[in-house]
Amino acid sequence: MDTHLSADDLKFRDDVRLFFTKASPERAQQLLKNPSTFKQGTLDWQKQLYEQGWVAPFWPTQYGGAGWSVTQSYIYERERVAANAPDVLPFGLKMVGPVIYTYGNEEQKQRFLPGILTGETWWCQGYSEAGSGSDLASLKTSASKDGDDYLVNGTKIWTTHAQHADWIFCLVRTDQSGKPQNGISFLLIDMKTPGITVSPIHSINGVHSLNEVHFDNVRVPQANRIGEEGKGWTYAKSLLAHERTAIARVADSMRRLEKLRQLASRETQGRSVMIDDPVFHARFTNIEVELMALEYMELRVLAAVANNQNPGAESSLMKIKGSEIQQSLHELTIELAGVYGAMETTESATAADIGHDFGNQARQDFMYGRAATIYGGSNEIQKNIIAKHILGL
Amino acid sequence: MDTHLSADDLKFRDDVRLFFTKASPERAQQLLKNPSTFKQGTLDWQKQLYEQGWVAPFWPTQYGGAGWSVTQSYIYERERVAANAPDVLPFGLKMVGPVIYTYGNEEQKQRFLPGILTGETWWCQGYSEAGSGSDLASLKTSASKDGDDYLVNGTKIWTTHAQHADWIFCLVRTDQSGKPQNGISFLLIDMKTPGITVSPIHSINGVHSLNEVHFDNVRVPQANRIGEEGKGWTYAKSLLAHERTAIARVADSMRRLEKLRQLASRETQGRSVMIDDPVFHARFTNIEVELMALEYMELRVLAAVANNQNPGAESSLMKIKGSEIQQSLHELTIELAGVYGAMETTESATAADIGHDFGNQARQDFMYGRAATIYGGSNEIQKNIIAKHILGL
Amino acid sequence: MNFSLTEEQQMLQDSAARFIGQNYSFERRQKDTSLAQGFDPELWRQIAELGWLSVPFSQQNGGFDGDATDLMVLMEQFGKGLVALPYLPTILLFGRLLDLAGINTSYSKLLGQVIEGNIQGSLAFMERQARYQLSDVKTEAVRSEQSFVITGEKALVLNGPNCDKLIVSARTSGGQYDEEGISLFLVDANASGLSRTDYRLMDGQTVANFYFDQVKVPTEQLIGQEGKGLMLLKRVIDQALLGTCAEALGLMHRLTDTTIEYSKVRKQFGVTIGSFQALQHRMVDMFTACEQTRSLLFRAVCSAASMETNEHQKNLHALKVLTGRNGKAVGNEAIQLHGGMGLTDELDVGHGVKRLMVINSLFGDADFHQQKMVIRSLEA
Amino acid sequence: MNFSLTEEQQMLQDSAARFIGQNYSFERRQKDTSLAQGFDPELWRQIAELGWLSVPFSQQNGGFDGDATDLMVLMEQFGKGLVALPYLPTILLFGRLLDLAGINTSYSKLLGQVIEGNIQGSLAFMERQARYQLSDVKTEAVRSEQSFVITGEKALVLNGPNCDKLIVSARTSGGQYDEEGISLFLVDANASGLSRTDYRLMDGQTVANFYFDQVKVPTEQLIGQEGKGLMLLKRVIDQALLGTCAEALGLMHRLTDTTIEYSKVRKQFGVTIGSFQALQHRMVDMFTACEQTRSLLFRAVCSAASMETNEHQKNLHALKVLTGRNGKAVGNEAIQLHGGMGLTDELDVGHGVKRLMVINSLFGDADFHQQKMVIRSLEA
Repeated sequence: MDTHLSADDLKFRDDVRLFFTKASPERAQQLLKNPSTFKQGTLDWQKQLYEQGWVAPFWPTQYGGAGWSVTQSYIYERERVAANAPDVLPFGLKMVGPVIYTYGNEEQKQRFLPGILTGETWWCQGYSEAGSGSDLASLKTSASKDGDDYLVNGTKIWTTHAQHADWIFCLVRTDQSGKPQNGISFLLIDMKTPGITVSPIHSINGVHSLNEVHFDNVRVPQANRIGEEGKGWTYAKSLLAHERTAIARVADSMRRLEKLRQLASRETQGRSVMIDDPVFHARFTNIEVELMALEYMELRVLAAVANNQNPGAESSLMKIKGSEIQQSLHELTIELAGVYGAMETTESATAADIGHDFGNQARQDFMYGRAATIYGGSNEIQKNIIAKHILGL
Repeated sequence: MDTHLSADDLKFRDDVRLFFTKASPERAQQLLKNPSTFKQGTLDWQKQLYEQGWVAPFWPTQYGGAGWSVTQSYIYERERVAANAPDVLPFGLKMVGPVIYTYGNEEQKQRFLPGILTGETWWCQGYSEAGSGSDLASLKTSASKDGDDYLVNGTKIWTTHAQHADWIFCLVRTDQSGKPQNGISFLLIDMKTPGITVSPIHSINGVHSLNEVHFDNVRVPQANRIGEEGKGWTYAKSLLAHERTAIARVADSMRRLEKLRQLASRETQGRSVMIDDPVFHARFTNIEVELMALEYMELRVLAAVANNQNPGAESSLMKIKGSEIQQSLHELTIELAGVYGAMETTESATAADIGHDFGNQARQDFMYGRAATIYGGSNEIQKNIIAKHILGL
Repeated sequence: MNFSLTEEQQMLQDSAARFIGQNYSFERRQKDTSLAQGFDPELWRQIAELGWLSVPFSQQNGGFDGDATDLMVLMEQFGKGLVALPYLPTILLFGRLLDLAGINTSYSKLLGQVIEGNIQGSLAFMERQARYQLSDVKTEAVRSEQSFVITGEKALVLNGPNCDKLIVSARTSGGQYDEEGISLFLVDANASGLSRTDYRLMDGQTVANFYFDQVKVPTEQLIGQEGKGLMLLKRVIDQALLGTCAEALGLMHRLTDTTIEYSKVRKQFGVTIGSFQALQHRMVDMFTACEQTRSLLFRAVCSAASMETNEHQKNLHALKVLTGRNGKAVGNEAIQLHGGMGLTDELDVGHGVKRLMVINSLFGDADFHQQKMVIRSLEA
Repeated sequence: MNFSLTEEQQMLQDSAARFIGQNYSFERRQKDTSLAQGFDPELWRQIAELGWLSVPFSQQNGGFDGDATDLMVLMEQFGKGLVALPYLPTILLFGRLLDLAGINTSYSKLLGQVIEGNIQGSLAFMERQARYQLSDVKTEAVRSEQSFVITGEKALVLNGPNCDKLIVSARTSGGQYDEEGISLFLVDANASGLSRTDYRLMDGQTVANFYFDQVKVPTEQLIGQEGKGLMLLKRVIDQALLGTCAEALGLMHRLTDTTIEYSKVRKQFGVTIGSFQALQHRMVDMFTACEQTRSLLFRAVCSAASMETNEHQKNLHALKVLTGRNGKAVGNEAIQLHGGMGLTDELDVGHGVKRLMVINSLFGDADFHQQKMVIRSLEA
């Protein structure tokens, strides 16, 4: 039992490190922070990765993947986060891409995969609906046959970056009868199609990244349906386990923990600094211990995957712990900021003007982070899954 | 809004204090600690209270109660605990007594109440059964009519001090048909009746106070039934709210907290003592804060009772918080004792021999204290009650 | 032993509940907080007419002479109504400090205008490095002839952008951390040498950092004794703390009730989510958190008559600890049980949570007060 | 990166699981712990024949040269089986200390007997006032000619009543709290001047307080360097800590599985209690606690090869913290979900909980190791 890296892996790690130092991720992060430059920053960064051949390493090589081992993917992810380099947007590369190359036909692969890799096509996800949150299968957006097309009607919600998107992949109901899961199909829809309107949802952290997408008799060629009609649920579900493991965001939390340690070593309390406050430090190590465990929980899952075992319900466990840890980090950070944790910066009152350089970010992270225990299947749902599928209750 | 005591109340408090200083409760506590002298100690102590007229102050005056106000009862309880004086056993004085004078007939009152007050009759409670814990109404012990008698068959469990008892009050099933609650009757049974056998249950703290009581065709005169047949459930239930409020044991926890503070001020850790350990003290104050709140929660309930309002579901809340606080006190105390918290004293190895004067007690309290969240309606049941009756869920 | 309200208090509660219920919907809050001031001055005038601005002030200053219970009653309704008004900065901090500073005709005149709702005030007591320590003051006031000259920066001044006058804590002697040597000054918002940066807190209220560059203040605007300002400051903040905890309790109740109601209508898997036992038990925990906090609030209110006593101080610390912890728990659960909707700006839930978080950070958070409590008990 | 067992390790696990499953029912434990020694010497001889006593020892001393993984595998099975045997005191503490003390023919001979199961040993390292601090040693050893004279009291000596020989930590120089000046001595249980009080811990194992009244020990029974005993002691205890955490994990799994199984058969209100969602989620938490602890155990095992490194030390602290906290949580829930039955002596649940509590207090509890972790990170 060991976690040693082979000589090749070490070599690979050095290559990755070198790449990220050259890629100057700071600049990318700056562009991403600002809503007005967000899209450009995303595309620039993706371009760099694409040219390096690392934009979708986990894809099969014949479609442009890098053919990395599980360990290599793990190393890459660690180095990326350590370098504070942005992740790619998941919707094209991690969500619809794999669905297309796994379940799509030749023509669909030819048509859509290249644009996903280059970033030329910006994708968003149309799964959730107001009425169906945890109960996704109850979705109502309908697609009724009309000649060679479908007519799509309904409203999708929580659609991230829909305002930038060229295409949306949707779960729609093509059959009202029978078990809800069985009547669902997987459609690719051009956002420029008449009848689509996007309306923003403003989050409590003051940021606009979520949207509602309304479909009013939107005409979609049946050729844009992935696989069989009524099988959409199966296609979408096959990705969820991977998604949950990713949602744990272990490496990201490790970086945040270190950042928090630095901030607390600087934030004064009378003559001393907060990191020397025994109660604060106890709360800090509570998180650290949990994270040390989660780090190895992830390694165990990866090792299982490497041995071609399915992560399965363990991924639910990682999602629960990972999101809990993210939130306790946000909480401790905002509390470290004290009343400054409530401040909102503006052009006329920047962090520098106000004299506090992490309060505003801590507030945004805390608020946005509340979603971690909700999306990707709420933690309550994950517990139900574990109870049923692991504990047999 | 205030918690001032009237001059009369203050006078009353001094009287109570004086009584308890004279009554030398330490001696009583000594006798109660040792199983061989437990019964004698119980009876002696009850005799003292009886002679003072304080053995059942909460009873109606015509049956021997003291006619105290809610505030007086509260003051009495605080002073009793502050003096570390034992409480009376509840089974006769707090449980069956009230049932008898509320729902019993004249003859039953004449026959049973005096013995309860003097302690001449030792009562135990026959409610729970192996099959019916939280679901008490599902009890199976049956009483079938046979001439002027009932024939009782079945087994009661968790019967405290049954090995000392002269009489037992039981909930038995007199009707198998219909809603389970409706077929239950309230019987008083002489423990000397042929067909009754008592077998001990040994607890994980090594103490024997619980028993199983088996009934094999036990003949009980119908005259020993309280009130109507099939109404037993109602009679028993009318007491539960009061029981739950009592189970909170606020005053007792306050005394334990102070004791813990003293122990922690003495227990060394290197050059300092544990109470100066910031993390330990934080855990200590966590409990203290909760207890400060519970103390006023109790006052609020008492004030409500004083205004002839029914404590009702608030008592469930007190039961939950009270038992949680008891357990966190036990936990922190046993952890303060370190490895000594695991020690078991014997005649040949007393606390003095071993050199640790609270480890053994801490262990027993911790183990026995696990029951606090289980008996009197488990905390899970209390939460169901609140959800249903207060939150309307 | 008595926890029921007097007739007067009951009337105050009812009228507050009624007025807020009728005039202050969540949409109203959204509208008001979008205004430059972060609240609606018209509403301020209305509650002045209702007499609410006079509640905590002494009779000698034209106040209602309300006690801790009166304050609790009113503040809890502000919380329940999610009301955005500068009652804390202008009344409980600025006004009460003048009120407690002793008989002084000019203060009385000023307070008269405060009570009429014509003046907005602020108390500038926080500094960047001080975290929650009131005695950590770097801002200096140097005496020169008939005035003091103040230099330094005060941060997070509540209502700062709106205030006509502010009271500032500055050091007239001693070192940065000394409890002695802190003095309080009444300053005009437009005094020369005084500039500020305006911004908002997440609950929509406006705040400012004030920069004092050689601001001249006549000696008669020194409040109380020179160098003895901390004690007065502490007394004012102790009372404000009690009031804001009452507001926090109102917010916790609102969030709990909203969540329970939502769980009764929100359906998933064909049933209301309120029918799931795991969620039921968690809503019971929310309810318990409210009741527990109320109990401790009552406790602190009952000891408030004897403010300086060790007992009341301990009760206040405990109250802030529990309000902070329970407030966090209730807020997080309210969002979680509302799911994605709880994270949208259009629902009141998130706004209640943000206000609750601001309150819990003001005057020291739970951990801070727990440690104060520890120190106190070790001294005792 | 690899978390699977070698063939050898897999064999050890299987044979341990099989042997314990076939020979060690809960009734057997009840019978064994009721014996004077607190275990069955016959069973000890059997596992000696199985070679289990040799697992952690170096080849040069006739051991199996097992690594951290081997130890984990075996100890976890002891936990799952709720096995009452003095493996910790005799093998992991007494034996391993001799094993690590360096090449020494007399130690090798002694270890030979230990491995054959003919000798019981103890390590007397705790003192009444020391709480969890190994360096807090008052017992003194004074050199006189060719021997040391030991005076003082050692408390809570595991297996004390059964041991033929014990190793004691005593001070040969320095003050009570100094890390320097602690020496280790091999002492015969029947040495003159040595007396003891025997008692039991709640898990049924026997312990003793030893009183050293001028006990003469020949200088050749000084283990390692004079005054340098603490380092050796720490290394032995670090490894024992890892082993007992593996046992704790076994216990946690047993308690979790038992509870889940019970919830599937125990009926209330006409349905199994396992069908109540609130209880389901709590059993999920129990399961999560086990998996979390296993992950940290693996982490510590993977770093065990480089014992003295900061990384391994930190992993050990973290492991003890999490095992302590999760062990408590799992134990309490196991009892709670079993209801009254969980509190009876006749069910194994309470016994598992008690063993778990003993382990969690040994070598420092969760709070103690968390503070060690804090100190380490502040130094780093």
